[in-house]
Amino acid sequence: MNGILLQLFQDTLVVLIAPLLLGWVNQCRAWLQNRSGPGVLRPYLNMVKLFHKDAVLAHNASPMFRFHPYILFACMWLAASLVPVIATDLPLSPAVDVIALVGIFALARVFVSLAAMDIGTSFGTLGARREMLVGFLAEPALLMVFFTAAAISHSTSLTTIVETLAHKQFIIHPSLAFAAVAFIMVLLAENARIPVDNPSTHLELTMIHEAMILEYSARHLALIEWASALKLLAFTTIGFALFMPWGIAEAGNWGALPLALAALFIKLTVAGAGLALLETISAKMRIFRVPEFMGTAFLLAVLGLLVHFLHGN
Amino acid sequence: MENFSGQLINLFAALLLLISFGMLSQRRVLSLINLFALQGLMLTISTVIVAYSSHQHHLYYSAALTLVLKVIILPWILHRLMRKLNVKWDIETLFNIPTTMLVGIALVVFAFNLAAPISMMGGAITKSTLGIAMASVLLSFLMMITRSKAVPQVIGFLAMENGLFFAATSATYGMPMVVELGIALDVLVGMFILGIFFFQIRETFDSLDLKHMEKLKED
Amino acid sequence: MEILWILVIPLIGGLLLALFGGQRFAPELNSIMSFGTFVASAFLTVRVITDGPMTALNEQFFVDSFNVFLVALTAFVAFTTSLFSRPYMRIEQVHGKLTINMLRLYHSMYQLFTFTMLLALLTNNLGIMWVAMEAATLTTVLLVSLYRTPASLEAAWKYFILCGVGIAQALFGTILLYFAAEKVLGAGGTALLWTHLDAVKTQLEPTVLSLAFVFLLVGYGTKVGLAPLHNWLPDAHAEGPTPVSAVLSGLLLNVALYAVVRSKVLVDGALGSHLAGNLMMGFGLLSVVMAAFFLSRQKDVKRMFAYSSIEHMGLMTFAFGMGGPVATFAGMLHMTVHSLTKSAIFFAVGHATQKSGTQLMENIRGLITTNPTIGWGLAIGSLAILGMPPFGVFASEFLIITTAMHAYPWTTPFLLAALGVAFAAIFSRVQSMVFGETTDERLPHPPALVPVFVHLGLVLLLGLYIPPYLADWYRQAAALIG
Amino acid sequence: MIFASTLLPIDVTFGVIVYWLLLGLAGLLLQNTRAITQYIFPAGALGALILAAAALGSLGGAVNVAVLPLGLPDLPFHLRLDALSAFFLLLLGAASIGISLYSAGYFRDMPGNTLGLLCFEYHVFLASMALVLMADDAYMFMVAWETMALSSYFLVTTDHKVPEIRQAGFIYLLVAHVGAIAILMCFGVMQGGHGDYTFATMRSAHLTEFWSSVTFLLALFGFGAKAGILPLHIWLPEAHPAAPSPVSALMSGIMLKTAIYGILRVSLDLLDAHIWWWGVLALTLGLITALFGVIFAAVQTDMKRLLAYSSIENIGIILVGIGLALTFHAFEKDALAALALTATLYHALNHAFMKGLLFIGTGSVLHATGERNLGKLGGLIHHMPKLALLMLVGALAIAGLPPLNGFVSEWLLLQAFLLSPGLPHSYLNMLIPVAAAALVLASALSGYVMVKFYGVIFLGQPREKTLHEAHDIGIFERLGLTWLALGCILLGVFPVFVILLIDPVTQMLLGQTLGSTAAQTGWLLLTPIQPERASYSPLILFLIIVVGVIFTIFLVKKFYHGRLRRGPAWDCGFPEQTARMQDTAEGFGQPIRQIFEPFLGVTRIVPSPFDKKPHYHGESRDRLWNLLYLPIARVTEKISVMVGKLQHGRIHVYLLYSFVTLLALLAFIR
Repeated sequence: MNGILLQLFQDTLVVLIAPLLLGWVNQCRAWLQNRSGPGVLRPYLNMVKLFHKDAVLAHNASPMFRFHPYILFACMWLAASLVPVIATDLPLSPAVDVIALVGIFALARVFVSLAAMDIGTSFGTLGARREMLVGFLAEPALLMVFFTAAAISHSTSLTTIVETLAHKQFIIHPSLAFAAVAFIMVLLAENARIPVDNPSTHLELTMIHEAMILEYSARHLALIEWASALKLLAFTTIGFALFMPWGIAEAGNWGALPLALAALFIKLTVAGAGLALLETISAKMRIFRVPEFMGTAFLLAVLGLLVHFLHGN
Repeated sequence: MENFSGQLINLFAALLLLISFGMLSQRRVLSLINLFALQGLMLTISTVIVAYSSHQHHLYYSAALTLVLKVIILPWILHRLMRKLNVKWDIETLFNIPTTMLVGIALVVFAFNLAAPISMMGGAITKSTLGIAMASVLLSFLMMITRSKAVPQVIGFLAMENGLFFAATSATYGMPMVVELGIALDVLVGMFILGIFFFQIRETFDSLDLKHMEKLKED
Repeated sequence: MEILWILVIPLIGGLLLALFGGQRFAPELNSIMSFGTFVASAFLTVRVITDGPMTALNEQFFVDSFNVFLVALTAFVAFTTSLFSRPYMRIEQVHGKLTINMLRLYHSMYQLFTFTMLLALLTNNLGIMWVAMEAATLTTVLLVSLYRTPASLEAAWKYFILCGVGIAQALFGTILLYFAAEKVLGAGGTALLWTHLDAVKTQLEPTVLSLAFVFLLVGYGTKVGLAPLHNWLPDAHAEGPTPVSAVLSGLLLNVALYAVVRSKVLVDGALGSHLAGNLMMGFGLLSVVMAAFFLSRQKDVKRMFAYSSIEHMGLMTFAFGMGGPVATFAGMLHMTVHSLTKSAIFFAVGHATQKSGTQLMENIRGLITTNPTIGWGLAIGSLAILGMPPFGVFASEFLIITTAMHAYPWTTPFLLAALGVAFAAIFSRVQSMVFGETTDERLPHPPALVPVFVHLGLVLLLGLYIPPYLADWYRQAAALIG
Repeated sequence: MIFASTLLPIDVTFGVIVYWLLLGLAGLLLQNTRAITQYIFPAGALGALILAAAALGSLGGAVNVAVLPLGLPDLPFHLRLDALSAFFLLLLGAASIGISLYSAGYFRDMPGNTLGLLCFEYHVFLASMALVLMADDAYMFMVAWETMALSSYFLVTTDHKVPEIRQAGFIYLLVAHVGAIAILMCFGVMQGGHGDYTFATMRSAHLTEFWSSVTFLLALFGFGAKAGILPLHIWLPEAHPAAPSPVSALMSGIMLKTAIYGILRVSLDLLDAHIWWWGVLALTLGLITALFGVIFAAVQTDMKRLLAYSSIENIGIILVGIGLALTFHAFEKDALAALALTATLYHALNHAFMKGLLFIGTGSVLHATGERNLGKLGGLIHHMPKLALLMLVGALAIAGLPPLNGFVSEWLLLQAFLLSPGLPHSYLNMLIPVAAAALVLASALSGYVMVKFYGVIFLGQPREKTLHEAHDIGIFERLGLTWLALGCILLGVFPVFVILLIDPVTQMLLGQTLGSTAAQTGWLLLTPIQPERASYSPLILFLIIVVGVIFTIFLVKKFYHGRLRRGPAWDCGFPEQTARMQDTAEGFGQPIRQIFEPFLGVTRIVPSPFDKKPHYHGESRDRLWNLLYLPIARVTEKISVMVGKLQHGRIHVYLLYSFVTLLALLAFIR
């Protein structure tokens, strides 16, 4: 019962704070670039605006195109609500382990790309192609990162991983270092961040994610924006769960919840700032450098796993 | 008496072998035929001696058969063919007779070695004959290989039959009569067919040279 | 009694056809005579099944389960081939390839050829067997040279000389055998009788017999078409009339192999070693491999299937060489199915070549569209001969290969390679002959393909179900041969 | 037939086989298009249904055997229906229901005589596959095996007037035949001698380690040739596209699995020795095959070739599973082996459904548009919505996305990998994570491939004007496709039941089962080992997503005014959009081609800037063709030239041969 309550709480929580994180990152970036910035709440305002506009669909848009935003949103929401953000006893988490989580991201990605190809514009297909290009390398890398953690905790269920890493006696896992680097690279790529993608331009040479959603407007666009905010949140919280799981409340430990909540906000603030910093100091790379970038991430992750086995036996 | 006839047989055997060598080196077709007839005669005589010394009466028949077939009929047919095809005087070029001879001698040695253990167990008169028979068979074989024209090749073939007959008579006192008759019949029919062939080959290739018959091959 | 009939009917047939061979009814007469022979052989078969092995005419003739099935097979294929040759030779005549006299020669020689083969199979006297083999050569020489074309003459000449010489070696082998035998059985007629020899084979002098076997193997092996003695075979098959190719491939080679196997039995008995078997295995393997590589560069369809015959004879020789109940069984089964299939293929090929007027394979296309029966006949026949189940050839190859893998593993890579190459070679060509587009029109007259499908039907049957009595023959024969 | 008085499952299955043969004959005799499509193919589907039901019933039941009075004298045909055969029979039946139904619609306008023949071959093909699965002696097995190859060859060459198709058929049958000889030899090693070829004796034959390995390698070669394992895959991308689509579906979906069946039968059932490097070999081969297949699939432009390469990939994944199972089994970790084997069989079953669905789907596309080239398709979702929906299921499933079936098997396989540490070999422990990584890479790439496949065919603007006439599928096609799509969904959503189905097989082969643990927390949650270690519930996942979508829609409907306008595509304001501006298949595959250029022999024709009619052409060819097959062909050619020289034409030379042979033999025996 409590579990279910907690689950519902987390669901609403993630949906609500996701745009905030996005706004915070953008704000930090603006500050780092000596701009005053749009303010932390800008994403909310954007969505409100979009929800008041009329939706425009291309003539040859198929049902696929119309349904995709909802599917995307649902997937990302599910993903974000599965990660143990503040507590580990989530009734849903047994249903979906880390592999399935990666599967959900993949599902979302495939739908994004398909929807992008639906109108049949040059930009749409271009975006879809690039998205899949990034994805087919990011996905295994992410999975390998998870495998490293799973190999440490002998489990692929995220909650168990968190419990092992957070609450067993503290050990330094060199493998996790590799995994962490790889994970950050994946995070940048998956969330269309510099150096892989630049969310703030519509420049043909560079854009990936934006190219795919060019044709969307109003409510659909709003949902997509929201979904990507959720995705960012999900990835950040996954990062916390794997590499700094401290403060997450154990099952049934209600007293720890406020503490965990506070911990979460602190972590998010730091992480957002860090992300912004990363984006500022690194430059956007050519699209054909991206495979090398992702390949490096993939190799690092595999290396992490190998290192673990090396020490494990 | 026994060993005397044995020596006689050996003598004729030696002659037989000698004749095979002669055929091996003979250029002129006509003399080749004569040599063949002569070989047949040697065969006949040796057969008669074997028959006499071993009291195998049916060998007289086979001797007669040999006489009729190999000394009279076949040479006669060949002579007529020669005339009809007027290749009577034609001479064929053999490659390097000395080499052929050397190979022939090597063959004889080989044959004798092969036959030696068998000759040991053979009867009194078959001491060396089997080896000689084998040798002459191989020599005829060699002759067929070296001949470039149709007729001499056939003569080589017939000479081989001589060698076989000699083996049959001298080594084993002759095959059963029915078999010998059958063999003789085959040889005769074969000869006729060959005769027909000569004419057909002649009219198709207007020559009996075998180098015209090298069309069928893998290319 | 039946034995007499089996021999007399074709003999009379030969004489009659020598007289009337040119008449309009000659082909029918030919078929009738062959049919008579077949009936007689059928009676003989039944008799042997009921009473078991027997000898006749004071032991001059001898029938056991080994040669009786060959007799039946020979008579049967000779009969179906005569059925096939009836329309085929007519068309050849219409095309002006044959004169009346040639036709007369053809028919009478056909009967005599049958006679000689049956004689070679039935006689108990190894000498007579030799005589019959030689006679078979003579008759077929005339058949091969039937068309009188330069090519056919050349083929016939090579055939005559090579086989004549080979056979001469066989005679020498027979003489040596007799030489060894009379030491045991005494001089006179009985010393060449197979039954007697078989009885005393253990006492025969080993050195002589090993010597004799070499001569016999080289001699009869030439006629079997074992590499490297095979050179006459493709020429003779390609240049002779197609029915003759069919009987050469289907029957004569079998008879020659029969002779080899008979002598192997004696030699094995005398030597008590596996020498003969090893020699045969070597020759068989060599033939299979060489034939496979010859196959892959053929242009002439009949030549190609001639090489495939070499390959299969090699396989049989290999099987008999291995010995043992399974392999020998497989060898005999392979004899049967190969004769049936190969003759069927030659029937189909005959019509195909007649239709498109050439034996060159690149000029034969799209048989299935122009003439489905020929096309399917050729396609199915080729697949059968290539060892595709559920046809009988596969059954025997299955037994041979598995036994080889079990007993002589080192041979199997060669077999694998050879069979693969042969498959690629034959199938690629047959496929392009059977399938594809074509310009030439349908055959004006209906082809006589009943024999083809009868044969293939039998082969199919043998692949799925071997009748018990047939299996029993094979088993008894395998026991005889060991 | 020696059958028990009561009707055993084996009677039913064998009855179905006979029934199929009769149907085929009926079709051959009728030669009437309407009758064949309306009655015979649906009847065949009915047979398939019965077969599947019987197999399902016999799974986990007693082994039953039968002996037919056919075959070789000492070797009548032995039939056996045990768990392994039952499972694959189930696969065969279940998948062919859909395909046969589909065929009933697909062939509706084929001329009667051709169709009669095709119907015959089709049903013989089905029957022979079933016989392969039921055979219990080497001869029966080989007969069925080669009949399968032969019938499928004739099916492939149905349109024999096209030279490429003839070529494809030839290569296919050649490879199949060579493989078959290898299998024959493998049985030859295992046989008891004296013509005893029953599998029973082979089980009891205890071979030395060396001979067991020889057997295993021969089996891997022979069955690998049929399954399309590298480097014997060469025929597959040629033959599958050449065949009519339902046949491609049968070959890809089912026939390849008979090869898998053969490998399992030999390596886990007939052979009793187990050596660890077998598994490693299979694992490595599998990974190479999987990556190769998916990379080539990504650069294909012909939709059926693309699917064929994707089949190669999936066979690779299945082989990886087998390899893992063998390795574990060799180290007596049978619980893990059971997990890996379950994943393998599960994936085989899934692939039968997914690939069957996709192949017949391409058939409908082909039927409607007459196009196989992706570059000329597009936008079909507007003209063939039903097909598009059903194909979407297949595409998502084969891309390995939750909650569909493709994901479950890969999930299980990855679990097996994750649990593998603790093998006595440290090298293996190093190898395994790398292998897992490669596997994951392959499955991620398959997502790329499927987006390309589906997006280019169904989405975007039609690339050709003719596509506007494309008509949607008829009732029979819809039935067939729906059946298979349904299979994909159900297999994906109820994994526990499927695993319970597979249990008897693992029980038989390894003496271990997964079901007891998998179902320990009820059918809703799939837990291969313990709940806290790993668990997955596709149903819940599915429901959550659905609920999420509905909830979102509801909210949006509630708070949004819902005004909607249609307009031209914006595309950054670029005015005239044409269909030519969207990616072609080449365009979409271009990044992959760029990244993996070393592996694929790429030939490009790039226009110069001054071309009047610039034309770009890029083609990726299989390097192995040049590296392996052509050399073999050349060597054969060389040898045959040399051998041909022997046939010199001069009679003297021939005489010399005989002479030398004679002398040599004389010298030899001397």
